Amino acid sequence: MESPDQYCRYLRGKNAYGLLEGGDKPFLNFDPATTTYWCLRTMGPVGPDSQPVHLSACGKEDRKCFTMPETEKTGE
Amino acid sequence: MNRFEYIKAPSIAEAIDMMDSTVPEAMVTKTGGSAKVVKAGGTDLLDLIKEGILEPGRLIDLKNIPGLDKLSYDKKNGLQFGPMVTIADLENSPEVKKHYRALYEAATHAATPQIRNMATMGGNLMQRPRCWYFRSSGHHCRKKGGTTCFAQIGQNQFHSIFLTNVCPCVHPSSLATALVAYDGKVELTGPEGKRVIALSEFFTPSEVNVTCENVATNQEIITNIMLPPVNEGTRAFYIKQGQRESYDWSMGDVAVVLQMDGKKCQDARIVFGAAAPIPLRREAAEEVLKGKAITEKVVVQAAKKALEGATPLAHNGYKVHLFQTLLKRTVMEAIG
Amino acid sequence: MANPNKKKVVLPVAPDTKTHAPAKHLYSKKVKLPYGVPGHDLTEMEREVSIDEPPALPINEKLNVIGKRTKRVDAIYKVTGAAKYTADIKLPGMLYGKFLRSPHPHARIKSLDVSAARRFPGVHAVHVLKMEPGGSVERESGHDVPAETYNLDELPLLRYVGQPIAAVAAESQYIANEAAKLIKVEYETKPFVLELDKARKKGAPIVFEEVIKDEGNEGDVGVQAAEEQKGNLRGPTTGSFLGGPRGDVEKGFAEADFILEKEFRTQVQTHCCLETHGVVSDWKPDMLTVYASTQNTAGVRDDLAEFFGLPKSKVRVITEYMGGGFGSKFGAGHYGVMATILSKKAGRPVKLMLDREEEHLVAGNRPNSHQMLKMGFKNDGKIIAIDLTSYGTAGVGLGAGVGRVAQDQYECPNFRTAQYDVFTHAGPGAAFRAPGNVQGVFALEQVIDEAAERLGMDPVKYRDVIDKHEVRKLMRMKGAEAFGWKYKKPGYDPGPIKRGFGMAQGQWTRFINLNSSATVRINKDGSVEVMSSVQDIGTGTKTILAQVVAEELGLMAEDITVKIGDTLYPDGPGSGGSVTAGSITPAVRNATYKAKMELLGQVAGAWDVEISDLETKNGEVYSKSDSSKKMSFGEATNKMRTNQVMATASRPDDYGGFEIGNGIGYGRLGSVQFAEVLVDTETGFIKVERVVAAHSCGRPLNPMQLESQINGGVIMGVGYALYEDRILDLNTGHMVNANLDQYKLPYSKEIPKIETVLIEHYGAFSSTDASGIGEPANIPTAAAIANAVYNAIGARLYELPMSPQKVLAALGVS
Amino acid sequence: MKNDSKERSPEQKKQGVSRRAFLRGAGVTTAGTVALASGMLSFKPAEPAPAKTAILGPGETEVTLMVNGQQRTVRIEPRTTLADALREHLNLTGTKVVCDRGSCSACTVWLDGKPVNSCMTLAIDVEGHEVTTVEGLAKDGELHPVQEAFIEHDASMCGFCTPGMVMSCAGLLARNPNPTLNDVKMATSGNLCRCGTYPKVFEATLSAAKKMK
Repeated sequence: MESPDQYCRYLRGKNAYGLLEGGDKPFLNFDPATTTYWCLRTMGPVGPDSQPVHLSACGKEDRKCFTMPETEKTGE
Repeated sequence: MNRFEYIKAPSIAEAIDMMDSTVPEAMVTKTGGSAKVVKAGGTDLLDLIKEGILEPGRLIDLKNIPGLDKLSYDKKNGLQFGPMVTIADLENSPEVKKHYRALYEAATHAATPQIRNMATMGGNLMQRPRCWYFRSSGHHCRKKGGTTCFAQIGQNQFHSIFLTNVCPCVHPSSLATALVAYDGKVELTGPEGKRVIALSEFFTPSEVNVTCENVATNQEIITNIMLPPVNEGTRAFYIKQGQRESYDWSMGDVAVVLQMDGKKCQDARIVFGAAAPIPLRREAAEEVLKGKAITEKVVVQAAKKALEGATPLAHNGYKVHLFQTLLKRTVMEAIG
Repeated sequence: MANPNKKKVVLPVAPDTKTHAPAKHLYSKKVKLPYGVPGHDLTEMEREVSIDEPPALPINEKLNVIGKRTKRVDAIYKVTGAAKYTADIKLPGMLYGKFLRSPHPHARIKSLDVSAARRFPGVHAVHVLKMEPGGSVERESGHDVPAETYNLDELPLLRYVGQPIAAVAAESQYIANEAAKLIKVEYETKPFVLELDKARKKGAPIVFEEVIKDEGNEGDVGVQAAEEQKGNLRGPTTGSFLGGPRGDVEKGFAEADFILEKEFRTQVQTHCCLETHGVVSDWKPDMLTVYASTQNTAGVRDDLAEFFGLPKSKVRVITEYMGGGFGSKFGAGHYGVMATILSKKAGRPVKLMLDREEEHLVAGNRPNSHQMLKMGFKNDGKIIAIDLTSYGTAGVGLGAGVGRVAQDQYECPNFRTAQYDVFTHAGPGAAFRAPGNVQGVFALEQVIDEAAERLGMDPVKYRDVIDKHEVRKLMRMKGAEAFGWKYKKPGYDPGPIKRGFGMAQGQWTRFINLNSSATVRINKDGSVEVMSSVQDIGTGTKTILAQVVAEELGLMAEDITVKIGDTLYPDGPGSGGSVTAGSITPAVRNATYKAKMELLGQVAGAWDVEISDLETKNGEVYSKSDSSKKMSFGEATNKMRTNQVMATASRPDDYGGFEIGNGIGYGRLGSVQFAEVLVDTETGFIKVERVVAAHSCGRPLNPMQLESQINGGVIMGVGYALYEDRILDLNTGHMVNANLDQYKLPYSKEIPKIETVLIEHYGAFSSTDASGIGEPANIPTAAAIANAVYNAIGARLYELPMSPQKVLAALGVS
Repeated sequence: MKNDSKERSPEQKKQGVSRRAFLRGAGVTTAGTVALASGMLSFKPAEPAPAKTAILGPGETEVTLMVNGQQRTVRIEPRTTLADALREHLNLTGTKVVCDRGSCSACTVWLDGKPVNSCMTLAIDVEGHEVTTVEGLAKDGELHPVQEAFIEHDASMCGFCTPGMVMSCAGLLARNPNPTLNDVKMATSGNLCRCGTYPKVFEATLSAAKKMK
């Protein structure tokens, strides 16, 4: 399962394992093998398009419910 | 939990007058909050109500009726106790511990210390099976008046290996295993008066009545439980095997009461719990022991015999082996 | 928590495997920190750190509070019943919520009618979950707004028993429960599949139908698309953050002197938190306040803020006490969002706690696994190739991988894995205390045990050959000593009840969360507070924070007031993945140090000495050069110009940068456990008599609490090994043991005698150099028991739980 | 829910006197201070209970409980469990409900000194009996030795099972001042702890027993 370059704004994973590394190179611990995912819009493991939520599935812009991360919001 | 009315019965006679249903009946025919049922310790009753499978209209509480919580023992008449005697009362009775070892062992291994303080013996004998389909409001099984037995075709690792045709639940009372082994009797009081029947007759197999585990009618209350006296030659023991040693239901339990004349076994009563929908006497195995000196070899023979006719289900074949071991160990422990 | 909406975040497909260079600091200093294990190989490590960092802490022996057995600061509230959990919260006007959940494992809703529930006396709000539950909802208190209508195609397909459909809020829990039942639903049931083996076969009912990728192409999807989706199979995952495949596995097997190829199965385990998942949500126009039973207050706040479109500043989440999470209590949850929607609709606070059955069905579980592990060995014991194929199901969710330990626990040049997720019509899995590793170790460590036997080696000594982890070697040594380990041949015990000994080991990556901050406030009256949103989930976070502050200020732990579990305070880490101690304690120490410096600056001014001449110890502030200059801590704070001094600090990057990559598993959180069991070969029952658990977690902060957590890990492992099992009825899709009566957990008599061996191990990583213990304590237990069972009976059990049925079957008895 | 006439059962109507009417007629404002109709024994009734039996519920009815040495009057439906009465009506939330079926003993309180499951006990059933909750264990500001020992030996983690554990262990020491490890295990054999505090619970209880001597 390949990870996309960019993932949906509403994808959440249990990344409580935390950041493996800090500084200017954050590594988000989204281990595709063992971590569970949920969609913030449905609060469950199934997206609003009735498809499963996963790191490998929630990055594709051709998924109907995909939402771009808000890049402007923070002005960064 | 549905809403219900509540009344404290002042006497047995009035309680009988007030009640119109047994719990099993209330679960099959008197649904929708119309049944008036009696309540003793309430531990099983509340469980059924919380699961939503029993919706009583009124609980008639027996707790305030004086005299139902007495326990007495004498050499001539044996042990007698009222229906409101708790499991803890049996556990704490020096007479039970001294004279009725199998019952004592059954009492100390039942449920949790908290439940033993609450659960009464009347309620214990009347409690409903723990079959997880029966206990689930999502499964309308035969015991609740439905037409399907979900256990026969489903998850049955803790179910019975005998009398499995109609409903393979196991009787939940592990104390009953010991009481039947002691040839105990119950006194039932109804509008017509009292009747005394052997506990071995009290429990009814599913083949006879799938919706109810005993013969008590809708206006009968257990008012006394009696065990015959024991003597020097009586040897008894009880072993329960749960998946856990702490609080757990029985996967198999065995009570043995032997009448010994020196090394020779004159009479034997062997009862299996959690093997069938009723506490199950194993007469054929008893016959093997009778008249013989009890050796390991004889006991192994009896154990084999005891399991003849077993019809295990898809997931509980292990019980056949388990019961053989338990029977062997219980007999050996009984004769010391 | 990482917040993906901040900016575009690029995920590395395979993370950098190099060790990163130390962070650069504008002003830095060099400090020498303890490094290694006291009494074994303790030395010093010089690190360049920020000028703001406090001085190096010496080893525990030289400290007063840290490393000492310290009573839990909140124990008194727990033993007296005064501690208030989310389940205990009662707000004025509070309503009680209840869900209506799917009774079917796979169904479409044909019709839905909530009118009877809305009309039911005492009901204040009803909400139906649409595929996408809306954040803005009309107020319906008093039912003066028209009933919402539900377009059937807006309602989600039901895919597991327990899936939420709708919920009500009413004046009492009884009313809510009754009202929820009054919601009328007609279902069109569909075929379903529950078993891993069946779900991955062709022709099985499909949990997720094909995706319609291109709207213009809708008429054309069908067979082809479904094939692409591979039915219920997803994957395979071939790597993890530890890297991808390496070497040439086929070549490795060709070079092997012997190959062991075994199949293992593990069951679904449910978390069984004593306090169920739930919240009390209080929607007010100016602030949303949520009491949550969560492992991550900041995460719940972030979720709710995003969901309801609120600024984070308008959401406050509080977790004063919480009754267990074990990995399952992250995020706001469907219950958190539902309670908030209901509160918004009703205009009153709403309490929505799951009941025990719901807790089993929908609050998460440890996915099961079917692992095919093939390992090639050389005659000197070296592992030459590992190939792991695994399947696992997290129900309608994903995340059933198990491969991290096989990938990384032992040195092996050739490694390959394919891990598949399999969808079934069951409740979603969730992270559960060392997710993946517990399952993986059950397989890996049994194969290692078999290899040792094949090689004629003591399994402890064999691991010395193949395990590069230095500290784990020490754990094996000390653990074996405490256990009285003496290897005996399997099945040596002649009686029907056989004794056996076994051991296994595991590992957990040392994670930290840099988004961990705390504020320390010193008041004029001498009282001291530490504040962070980090929560204490029972591990003892409050106490270790008090210890760290107390050590720095020369006070005692009980002198410190710990205010945590509230997002009013600086963000703390979520408590999961064993990150908490390693993440928040350096932040707390640094904040304390900063505040202390401010305090000492004022004292130094009054005494006219240098700050560096002042020390705080034993409740006093004194001058190191002039013994006449001495005052109590309270006298010193009384000299402050302001009523309080206060400082906030965040977790800096690890001193020396963070290690990552293949070497990561050789990091610090190894665990080695030894088990002694009795197996009754005539009944099949196993009793675990004794466990020795040898662990390291960096600098131990509070050995007493560490023992407790290790006990907990072992006991949870005993449950996993012998008893716990989610049992689904294959005909109805219901979990038949969704209670604490038939879902069997260890109770008092199942508890082995547990002995803990703690290795104090310094890595010079941070100002406290502490790490967590939650995960590692749980990882090797089931494998150690399995190896001990094999040692007892000479027959191996490849499937969990090791029930009497399976033992008898392994013995060939029944 | 009001105990109004709509909810009166036919029997109540027949009897012609609902509990409320009785109260009004008697001109008393607080229940529990007078001995009411039989079956609703107040504490230490001045006279033997009258023979007539009252049907209570299904709506709310006044029940007087003796909790931690104090008389507390609550308005509850008969279906209300003791655990609910304590937690929801008396704000004694130390008693926890975990399994709600008597399988975990988190809700343990003492009824006349004996540990019982308050989740499987109807509140209305314990009128006339003494209830002790974890909040009532400390006396005169002094913790019970078991509570002290739990703190000393770190016998609580998340703390949710702790009140039940404390009540089980203190209950054991009340009836057996010289317990063995096995006795402690027996006494807690119905108490579930998911965090795994058992070893420390055993240790603490044995230590408390020693100190109590």
